[in-house]
Amino acid sequence: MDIHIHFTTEPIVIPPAHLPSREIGAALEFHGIVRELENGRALSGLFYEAHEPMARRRLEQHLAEIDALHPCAEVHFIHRLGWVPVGEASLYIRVLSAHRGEGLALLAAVVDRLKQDVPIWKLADPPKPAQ
Amino acid sequence: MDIHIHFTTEPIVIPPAHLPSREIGAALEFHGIVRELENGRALSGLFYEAHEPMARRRLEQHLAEIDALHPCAEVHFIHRLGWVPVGEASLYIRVLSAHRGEGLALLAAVVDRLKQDVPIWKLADPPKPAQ
Amino acid sequence: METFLPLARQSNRPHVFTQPITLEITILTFAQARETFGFASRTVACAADDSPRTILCRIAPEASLEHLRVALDHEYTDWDAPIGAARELAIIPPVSGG
Amino acid sequence: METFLPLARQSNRPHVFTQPITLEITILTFAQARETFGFASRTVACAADDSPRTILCRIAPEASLEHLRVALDHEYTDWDAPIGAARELAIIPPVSGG
Repeated sequence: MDIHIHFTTEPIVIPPAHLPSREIGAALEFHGIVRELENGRALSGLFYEAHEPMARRRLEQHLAEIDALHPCAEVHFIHRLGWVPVGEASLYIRVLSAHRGEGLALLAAVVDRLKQDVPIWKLADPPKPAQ
Repeated sequence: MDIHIHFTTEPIVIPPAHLPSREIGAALEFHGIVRELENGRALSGLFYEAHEPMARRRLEQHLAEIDALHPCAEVHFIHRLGWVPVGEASLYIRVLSAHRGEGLALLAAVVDRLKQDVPIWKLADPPKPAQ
Repeated sequence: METFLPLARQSNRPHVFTQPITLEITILTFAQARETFGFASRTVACAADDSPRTILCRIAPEASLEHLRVALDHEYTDWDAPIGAARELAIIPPVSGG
Repeated sequence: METFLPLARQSNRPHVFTQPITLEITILTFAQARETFGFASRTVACAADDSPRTILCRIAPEASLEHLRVALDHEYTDWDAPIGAARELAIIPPVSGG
Protein backbone atom coordinates (compact mmCIF):
# COMPACT_ATOMS: atom_id res chain seq x y z
CA MET A 1 0.00 0.00 0.00
CA ASP A 2 1.20 3.49 -0.87
CA ILE A 3 1.15 5.65 2.27
CA HIS A 4 1.22 9.46 2.24
CA ILE A 5 1.21 11.23 5.61
CA HIS A 6 1.23 14.99 5.82
CA PHE A 7 0.90 17.56 8.61
CA THR A 8 0.07 21.16 7.85
CA THR A 9 -0.70 24.35 9.73
CA GLU A 10 -2.61 25.68 6.68
CA PRO A 11 -6.17 24.76 5.63
CA ILE A 12 -6.11 21.26 4.19
CA VAL A 13 -5.80 21.15 0.41
CA ILE A 14 -7.05 17.88 -1.03
CA PRO A 15 -4.34 16.35 -3.20
CA PRO A 16 -5.34 15.55 -6.80
CA ALA A 17 -6.60 12.00 -7.20
CA HIS A 18 -4.79 9.73 -9.61
CA LEU A 19 -5.92 6.15 -9.87
CA PRO A 20 -2.79 4.01 -9.54
CA SER A 21 -4.34 1.19 -11.57
CA ARG A 22 -7.43 0.14 -13.51
CA GLU A 23 -8.30 -2.16 -10.61
CA ILE A 24 -9.36 0.57 -8.17
CA GLY A 25 -13.09 0.17 -7.55
CA ALA A 26 -13.57 2.34 -4.47
CA ALA A 27 -12.31 5.75 -3.41
CA LEU A 28 -13.30 6.82 0.08
CA GLU A 29 -12.72 10.25 1.53
CA PHE A 30 -13.15 11.28 5.15
CA HIS A 31 -13.14 14.87 6.36
CA GLY A 32 -13.06 15.34 10.12
CA ILE A 33 -14.53 18.77 10.76
CA VAL A 34 -14.26 20.91 13.91
CA ARG A 35 -17.69 21.19 15.56
CA GLU A 36 -18.93 24.09 17.62
CA LEU A 37 -19.90 22.01 20.64
CA GLU A 38 -17.16 20.02 22.36
CA ASN A 39 -18.17 18.48 25.71
CA GLY A 40 -21.10 20.90 25.91
CA ARG A 41 -18.93 24.00 25.50
CA ALA A 42 -19.44 26.30 22.46
CA LEU A 43 -16.09 26.84 20.76
CA SER A 44 -14.94 28.98 17.86
CA GLY A 45 -12.26 26.42 16.98
CA LEU A 46 -9.72 23.96 18.35
CA PHE A 47 -5.96 24.04 18.63
CA TYR A 48 -4.15 20.89 17.49
CA GLU A 49 -0.63 19.89 18.37
CA ALA A 50 1.36 16.75 17.58
CA HIS A 51 4.59 15.00 18.31
CA GLU A 52 5.00 15.00 14.58
CA PRO A 53 7.84 12.51 13.90
CA MET A 54 6.39 10.04 16.41
CA ALA A 55 2.84 10.55 15.08
CA ARG A 56 4.10 9.81 11.57
CA ARG A 57 5.88 6.67 12.73
CA ARG A 58 2.83 5.42 14.71
CA LEU A 59 0.57 6.06 11.72
CA GLU A 60 2.90 4.18 9.40
CA GLN A 61 2.99 1.24 11.80
CA HIS A 62 -0.80 1.19 12.28
CA LEU A 63 -1.48 1.56 8.55
CA ALA A 64 0.84 -1.34 7.77
CA GLU A 65 -0.94 -3.51 10.35
CA ILE A 66 -4.42 -2.54 9.11
CA ASP A 67 -3.39 -3.00 5.46
CA ALA A 68 -2.41 -6.59 6.27
CA LEU A 69 -6.00 -7.18 7.45
CA HIS A 70 -7.79 -5.06 4.82
CA PRO A 71 -5.49 -4.66 1.80
CA CYS A 72 -5.82 -1.30 0.08
CA ALA A 73 -3.87 0.36 -2.72
CA GLU A 74 -3.22 3.86 -1.39
CA VAL A 75 -3.92 6.07 1.59
CA HIS A 76 -3.52 9.83 1.95
CA PHE A 77 -3.57 11.07 5.54
CA ILE A 78 -3.47 14.81 6.23
CA HIS A 79 -3.80 16.27 9.73
CA ARG A 80 -3.99 19.98 10.29
CA LEU A 81 -2.12 21.43 13.30
CA GLY A 82 -2.42 24.77 15.08
CA TRP A 83 -5.70 26.67 15.22
CA VAL A 84 -8.61 25.17 13.21
CA PRO A 85 -11.85 27.21 13.16
CA VAL A 86 -15.27 25.53 13.54
CA GLY A 87 -16.48 24.24 10.17
CA GLU A 88 -12.99 23.56 8.79
CA ALA A 89 -11.38 20.15 8.46
CA SER A 90 -8.75 19.06 10.98
CA LEU A 91 -8.34 15.67 9.27
CA TYR A 92 -8.57 14.32 5.72
CA ILE A 93 -8.11 10.68 4.77
CA ARG A 94 -8.46 9.21 1.29
CA VAL A 95 -8.35 5.46 0.72
CA LEU A 96 -8.20 3.77 -2.69
CA SER A 97 -9.00 0.07 -2.86
CA ALA A 98 -10.28 -2.58 -5.24
CA HIS A 99 -13.49 -3.09 -3.24
CA ARG A 100 -15.38 -0.86 -0.84
CA GLY A 101 -15.23 -3.37 2.03
CA GLU A 102 -11.48 -3.08 2.54
CA GLY A 103 -11.53 0.69 2.12
CA LEU A 104 -14.32 1.17 4.66
CA ALA A 105 -12.63 -1.19 7.12
CA LEU A 106 -9.24 0.50 6.77
CA LEU A 107 -10.74 3.97 7.10
CA ALA A 108 -12.70 3.06 10.23
CA ALA A 109 -9.71 1.32 11.79
CA VAL A 110 -7.19 4.08 11.12
CA VAL A 111 -9.45 6.74 12.68
CA ASP A 112 -10.06 4.50 15.70
CA ARG A 113 -6.34 3.93 16.20
CA LEU A 114 -5.57 7.60 15.58
CA LYS A 115 -7.85 8.54 18.46
CA GLN A 116 -6.37 5.93 20.80
CA ASP A 117 -2.70 5.85 20.07
CA VAL A 118 -1.24 8.55 17.81
CA PRO A 119 0.40 11.49 19.62
CA ILE A 120 -1.87 14.30 18.41
CA TRP A 121 -3.93 16.45 20.77
CA LYS A 122 -6.74 18.92 20.48
CA LEU A 123 -6.92 21.75 22.97
CA ALA A 124 -9.77 24.18 23.54
CA ASP A 125 -7.20 26.99 23.84
CA PRO A 126 -3.77 27.48 22.28
CA PRO A 127 -1.05 26.43 24.75
CA LYS A 128 0.44 29.13 26.98
CA PRO A 129 4.08 29.82 26.15
CA ALA A 130 6.25 27.53 28.27
CA GLN A 131 9.89 28.05 29.24
CA MET B 1 -31.97 13.86 7.19
CA ASP B 2 -31.81 15.82 3.95
CA ILE B 3 -31.84 13.37 1.03
CA HIS B 4 -30.69 14.25 -2.50
CA ILE B 5 -30.92 11.52 -5.15
CA HIS B 6 -29.79 12.15 -8.68
CA PHE B 7 -29.35 10.02 -11.81
CA THR B 8 -27.26 11.24 -14.70
CA THR B 9 -26.00 9.94 -18.01
CA GLU B 10 -23.09 12.43 -17.87
CA PRO B 11 -19.86 12.05 -15.86
CA ILE B 12 -20.67 12.64 -12.19
CA VAL B 13 -20.08 16.21 -11.05
CA ILE B 14 -19.63 16.42 -7.29
CA PRO B 15 -22.07 18.96 -5.88
CA PRO B 16 -20.54 21.79 -3.83
CA ALA B 17 -20.43 20.99 -0.14
CA HIS B 18 -22.24 23.30 2.24
CA LEU B 19 -22.27 22.40 5.90
CA PRO B 20 -25.92 22.62 7.01
CA SER B 21 -24.91 23.40 10.60
CA ARG B 22 -21.94 23.96 12.91
CA GLU B 23 -22.57 20.51 14.37
CA ILE B 24 -21.30 18.52 11.37
CA GLY B 25 -18.16 16.67 12.47
CA ALA B 26 -17.77 14.15 9.66
CA ALA B 27 -18.09 14.32 5.89
CA LEU B 28 -17.69 11.01 4.08
CA GLU B 29 -17.49 10.59 0.33
CA PHE B 30 -17.63 7.35 -1.59
CA HIS B 31 -16.81 7.00 -5.28
CA GLY B 32 -17.65 3.67 -6.85
CA ILE B 33 -15.36 3.34 -9.85
CA VAL B 34 -15.69 0.99 -12.84
CA ARG B 35 -12.86 -1.56 -12.76
CA GLU B 36 -11.30 -3.23 -15.76
CA LEU B 37 -11.83 -6.77 -14.52
CA GLU B 38 -15.38 -7.93 -13.87
CA ASN B 39 -15.78 -11.66 -13.25
CA GLY B 40 -12.38 -12.27 -14.82
CA ARG B 41 -13.25 -10.51 -18.09
CA ALA B 42 -11.32 -7.39 -19.15
CA LEU B 43 -13.79 -4.62 -19.94
CA SER B 44 -13.47 -1.12 -21.32
CA GLY B 45 -16.53 -0.02 -19.34
CA LEU B 46 -19.97 -0.98 -18.10
CA PHE B 47 -23.47 -0.02 -19.16
CA TYR B 48 -25.84 0.94 -16.34
CA GLU B 49 -29.60 1.06 -16.52
CA ALA B 50 -32.23 1.74 -13.87
CA HIS B 51 -35.94 1.73 -13.26
CA GLU B 52 -35.38 5.30 -12.23
CA PRO B 53 -38.59 6.31 -10.40
CA MET B 54 -38.68 3.00 -8.54
CA ALA B 55 -34.95 3.19 -7.74
CA ARG B 56 -35.46 6.67 -6.33
CA ARG B 57 -38.37 5.49 -4.19
CA ARG B 58 -36.50 2.42 -2.90
CA LEU B 59 -33.47 4.56 -2.05
CA GLU B 60 -35.63 7.05 -0.17
CA GLN B 61 -37.23 4.21 1.79
CA HIS B 62 -33.89 2.56 2.60
CA LEU B 63 -32.24 5.84 3.55
CA ALA B 64 -35.11 6.69 5.91
CA GLU B 65 -34.79 3.26 7.55
CA ILE B 66 -30.99 3.51 7.86
CA ASP B 67 -31.19 7.10 9.14
CA ALA B 68 -33.44 5.89 11.97
CA LEU B 69 -30.63 3.53 13.02
CA HIS B 70 -27.68 5.82 12.29
CA PRO B 71 -28.92 9.43 12.27
CA CYS B 72 -27.13 11.64 9.76
CA ALA B 73 -27.71 15.21 8.60
CA GLU B 74 -27.52 14.95 4.81
CA VAL B 75 -26.89 12.45 2.06
CA HIS B 76 -26.16 13.06 -1.61
CA PHE B 77 -26.56 10.01 -3.82
CA ILE B 78 -25.64 10.21 -7.50
CA HIS B 79 -25.73 7.19 -9.81
CA ARG B 80 -24.51 7.41 -13.36
CA LEU B 81 -26.50 5.58 -16.06
CA GLY B 82 -25.60 4.56 -19.59
CA TRP B 83 -22.02 3.79 -20.59
CA VAL B 84 -19.33 4.38 -17.93
CA PRO B 85 -15.70 3.83 -19.00
CA VAL B 86 -13.21 2.02 -16.75
CA GLY B 87 -11.68 4.45 -14.24
CA GLU B 88 -14.75 6.70 -14.05
CA ALA B 89 -17.23 6.77 -11.19
CA SER B 90 -20.61 5.07 -11.56
CA LEU B 91 -21.65 6.04 -8.03
CA TYR B 92 -21.01 8.94 -5.68
CA ILE B 93 -22.35 9.18 -2.13
CA ARG B 94 -21.66 11.96 0.35
CA VAL B 95 -22.82 11.70 3.95
CA LEU B 96 -22.67 14.53 6.50
CA SER B 97 -23.08 13.62 10.16
CA ALA B 98 -22.18 14.85 13.63
CA HIS B 99 -19.89 11.87 14.26
CA ARG B 100 -18.01 9.52 11.96
CA GLY B 101 -19.66 6.38 13.37
CA GLU B 102 -23.12 7.18 12.04
CA GLY B 103 -21.75 8.37 8.70
CA LEU B 104 -19.67 5.23 8.16
CA ALA B 105 -22.56 2.99 9.19
CA LEU B 106 -25.05 4.78 6.93
CA LEU B 107 -22.65 4.73 3.98
CA ALA B 108 -21.89 1.02 4.35
CA ALA B 109 -25.57 0.16 4.77
CA VAL B 110 -26.83 2.18 1.81
CA VAL B 111 -24.31 0.60 -0.57
CA ASP B 112 -25.19 -2.88 0.75
CA ARG B 113 -28.90 -2.26 0.22
CA LEU B 114 -28.31 -0.64 -3.17
CA LYS B 115 -26.62 -3.82 -4.35
CA GLN B 116 -29.38 -6.06 -3.00
CA ASP B 117 -32.59 -4.23 -3.58
CA VAL B 118 -32.51 -1.10 -5.74
CA PRO B 119 -33.54 -1.60 -9.41
CA ILE B 120 -30.27 -0.61 -11.08
CA TRP B 121 -28.29 -2.97 -13.29
CA LYS B 122 -24.84 -3.09 -14.80
CA LEU B 123 -24.40 -4.82 -18.13
CA ALA B 124 -21.15 -5.74 -19.86
CA ASP B 125 -22.68 -4.56 -23.16
CA PRO B 126 -25.29 -1.92 -23.97
CA PRO B 127 -28.72 -3.54 -24.41
CA LYS B 128 -29.79 -4.48 -27.93
CA PRO B 129 -32.69 -2.40 -29.20
CA ALA B 130 -35.96 -4.17 -28.27
CA GLN B 131 -39.35 -3.78 -29.86
CA MET C 1 -75.01 9.55 13.20
CA GLU C 2 -71.81 11.35 12.15
CA THR C 3 -69.88 8.12 11.58
CA PHE C 4 -72.77 6.24 9.94
CA LEU C 5 -73.73 8.74 7.26
CA PRO C 6 -70.47 8.74 5.17
CA LEU C 7 -70.52 4.92 5.05
CA ALA C 8 -74.13 4.93 3.90
CA ARG C 9 -73.26 7.38 1.11
CA GLN C 10 -70.31 5.31 -0.09
CA SER C 11 -72.39 2.14 -0.45
CA ASN C 12 -74.82 4.01 -2.65
CA ARG C 13 -72.18 4.41 -5.42
CA PRO C 14 -72.73 2.21 -8.53
CA HIS C 15 -70.64 -1.00 -8.37
CA VAL C 16 -69.10 -0.48 -11.83
CA PHE C 17 -67.25 2.65 -10.64
CA THR C 18 -65.40 0.93 -7.77
CA GLN C 19 -64.50 -2.36 -9.53
CA PRO C 20 -64.21 -1.92 -13.29
CA ILE C 21 -63.73 -5.34 -14.90
CA THR C 22 -61.33 -4.19 -17.68
CA LEU C 23 -58.07 -2.32 -16.96
CA GLU C 24 -54.82 -1.71 -18.74
CA ILE C 25 -51.40 -2.25 -17.23
CA THR C 26 -47.97 -1.40 -18.65
CA ILE C 27 -45.34 -4.09 -18.29
CA LEU C 28 -41.72 -2.90 -18.07
CA THR C 29 -38.70 -5.19 -18.39
CA PHE C 30 -35.07 -4.45 -17.49
CA ALA C 31 -31.59 -5.87 -18.09
CA GLN C 32 -31.65 -9.67 -18.65
CA ALA C 33 -35.46 -9.74 -18.35
CA ARG C 34 -35.71 -7.57 -21.46
CA GLU C 35 -34.02 -10.34 -23.45
CA THR C 36 -36.13 -13.04 -21.82
CA PHE C 37 -39.39 -11.33 -22.71
CA GLY C 38 -38.27 -9.67 -25.93
CA PHE C 39 -39.80 -6.27 -25.20
CA ALA C 40 -38.94 -3.25 -23.04
CA SER C 41 -42.49 -2.05 -22.50
CA ARG C 42 -45.92 -3.44 -23.38
CA THR C 43 -49.42 -2.36 -22.35
CA VAL C 44 -51.99 -5.15 -21.97
CA ALA C 45 -55.59 -5.54 -20.84
CA CYS C 46 -56.10 -7.07 -17.42
CA ALA C 47 -58.52 -7.34 -14.49
CA ALA C 48 -58.07 -6.09 -10.93
CA ASP C 49 -57.98 -9.64 -9.61
CA ASP C 50 -55.27 -10.70 -12.06
CA SER C 51 -51.90 -11.34 -10.47
CA PRO C 52 -48.56 -10.47 -12.11
CA ARG C 53 -48.11 -14.21 -12.70
CA THR C 54 -51.44 -14.65 -14.52
CA ILE C 55 -50.74 -11.61 -16.72
CA LEU C 56 -47.23 -12.80 -17.63
CA CYS C 57 -48.50 -16.34 -18.26
CA ARG C 58 -50.98 -14.95 -20.80
CA ILE C 59 -48.40 -12.95 -22.77
CA ALA C 60 -45.31 -15.16 -22.36
CA PRO C 61 -46.41 -18.63 -21.22
CA GLU C 62 -42.97 -20.10 -21.93
CA ALA C 63 -40.98 -17.57 -19.84
CA SER C 64 -39.61 -18.63 -16.45
CA LEU C 65 -40.22 -16.20 -13.60
CA GLU C 66 -37.56 -17.84 -11.46
CA HIS C 67 -35.00 -15.32 -10.08
CA LEU C 68 -37.26 -12.45 -11.13
CA ARG C 69 -38.98 -10.09 -8.70
CA VAL C 70 -42.01 -8.03 -9.58
CA ALA C 71 -43.08 -4.50 -8.65
CA LEU C 72 -46.48 -2.81 -9.00
CA ASP C 73 -46.38 0.98 -9.26
CA HIS C 74 -42.75 1.04 -7.97
CA GLU C 75 -43.29 -1.21 -4.95
CA TYR C 76 -42.09 -4.80 -4.78
CA THR C 77 -44.97 -7.27 -4.50
CA ASP C 78 -45.68 -10.96 -4.74
CA TRP C 79 -46.10 -12.70 -8.10
CA ASP C 80 -49.46 -13.99 -6.88
CA ALA C 81 -50.84 -10.78 -5.33
CA PRO C 82 -53.81 -9.20 -7.13
CA ILE C 83 -52.79 -6.18 -9.17
CA GLY C 84 -55.75 -4.08 -7.98
CA ALA C 85 -55.61 -0.62 -9.56
CA ALA C 86 -51.87 -0.75 -10.41
CA ARG C 87 -50.92 0.90 -13.73
CA GLU C 88 -47.35 -0.40 -14.02
CA LEU C 89 -45.87 -3.88 -13.60
CA ALA C 90 -42.06 -3.95 -13.54
CA ILE C 91 -40.11 -7.18 -13.95
CA ILE C 92 -36.96 -6.91 -11.83
CA PRO C 93 -34.07 -9.30 -12.48
CA PRO C 94 -31.33 -9.52 -9.81
CA VAL C 95 -30.03 -5.98 -9.32
CA SER C 96 -26.37 -4.99 -9.66
CA GLY C 97 -26.07 -1.24 -9.19
CA GLY C 98 -23.14 0.56 -7.62
CA MET D 1 35.14 -22.77 24.65
CA GLU D 2 33.33 -21.01 21.81
CA THR D 3 30.68 -19.71 24.13
CA PHE D 4 33.11 -18.80 26.86
CA LEU D 5 35.60 -16.77 24.81
CA PRO D 6 33.33 -13.94 23.69
CA LEU D 7 32.11 -13.46 27.23
CA ALA D 8 35.69 -13.36 28.40
CA ARG D 9 36.53 -10.74 25.75
CA GLN D 10 33.57 -8.61 26.63
CA SER D 11 34.55 -8.50 30.28
CA ASN D 12 37.98 -7.21 29.26
CA ARG D 13 36.47 -3.99 27.87
CA PRO D 14 36.90 -0.99 30.08
CA HIS D 15 33.70 -0.48 32.03
CA VAL D 16 33.47 3.19 31.12
CA PHE D 17 33.11 2.43 27.35
CA THR D 18 30.21 -0.02 27.56
CA GLN D 19 28.32 1.72 30.34
CA PRO D 20 29.06 5.41 30.18
CA ILE D 21 27.84 6.93 33.39
CA THR D 22 26.81 10.26 31.86
CA LEU D 23 24.41 10.70 28.91
CA GLU D 24 22.03 13.40 27.92
CA ILE D 25 18.38 12.94 27.09
CA THR D 26 15.87 15.51 25.88
CA ILE D 27 12.47 15.41 27.56
CA LEU D 28 9.51 16.63 25.51
CA THR D 29 6.08 17.36 26.96
CA PHE D 30 2.80 17.86 25.10
CA ALA D 31 -0.69 19.20 25.72
CA GLN D 32 -1.75 18.86 29.39
CA ALA D 33 1.63 17.37 30.31
CA ARG D 34 3.30 20.64 29.34
CA GLU D 35 1.31 22.39 32.04
CA THR D 36 1.98 19.63 34.57
CA PHE D 37 5.73 19.80 34.07
CA GLY D 38 6.03 23.49 33.27
CA PHE D 39 8.32 23.07 30.26
CA ALA D 40 8.01 22.02 26.62
CA SER D 41 11.54 20.65 26.24
CA ARG D 42 14.43 20.10 28.64
CA THR D 43 17.73 18.27 28.25
CA VAL D 44 19.07 16.52 31.35
CA ALA D 45 21.94 14.26 32.31
CA CYS D 46 21.12 10.59 32.78
CA ALA D 47 22.56 7.06 32.77
CA ALA D 48 21.74 4.19 30.42
CA ASP D 49 20.17 2.24 33.25
CA ASP D 50 17.92 5.11 34.25
CA SER D 51 14.26 4.55 33.51
CA PRO D 52 11.89 7.31 32.37
CA ARG D 53 10.39 7.16 35.87
CA THR D 54 13.72 7.72 37.67
CA ILE D 55 14.58 10.63 35.36
CA LEU D 56 11.20 12.30 35.85
CA CYS D 57 11.35 11.73 39.61
CA ARG D 58 14.66 13.60 39.73
CA ILE D 59 13.46 16.67 37.84
CA ALA D 60 9.79 16.78 38.96
CA PRO D 61 9.39 14.64 42.09
CA GLU D 62 5.94 16.06 42.82
CA ALA D 63 4.46 15.31 39.35
CA SER D 64 2.07 12.36 38.94
CA LEU D 65 2.75 10.07 36.01
CA GLU D 66 -0.73 8.56 36.20
CA HIS D 67 -2.58 8.67 32.83
CA LEU D 68 0.68 9.53 31.07
CA ARG D 69 2.44 7.27 28.57
CA VAL D 70 6.09 7.56 27.70
CA ALA D 71 8.01 7.13 24.45
CA LEU D 72 11.75 6.75 23.86
CA ASP D 73 12.95 7.85 20.41
CA HIS D 74 9.35 7.81 19.05
CA GLU D 75 8.39 4.36 20.37
CA TYR D 76 6.09 3.80 23.32
CA THR D 77 7.84 2.09 26.21
CA ASP D 78 7.34 1.30 29.87
CA TRP D 79 7.96 3.89 32.59
CA ASP D 80 10.32 1.43 34.26
CA ALA D 81 12.27 0.24 31.18
CA PRO D 82 15.94 1.33 31.04
CA ILE D 83 16.45 4.21 28.60
CA GLY D 84 19.59 2.62 27.08
CA ALA D 85 20.94 4.88 24.33
CA ALA D 86 17.70 6.82 23.74
CA ARG D 87 18.14 10.53 23.01
CA GLU D 88 14.51 11.64 23.39
CA LEU D 89 11.95 10.95 26.08
CA ALA D 90 8.41 12.10 25.18
CA ILE D 91 5.67 12.37 27.79
CA ILE D 92 2.38 11.48 26.09
CA PRO D 93 -0.89 12.47 27.77
CA PRO D 94 -4.11 10.85 26.50
CA VAL D 95 -4.25 11.57 22.77
CA SER D 96 -7.19 13.28 21.07
CA GLY D 97 -6.38 13.77 17.40
CA GLY D 98 -8.85 13.62 14.58
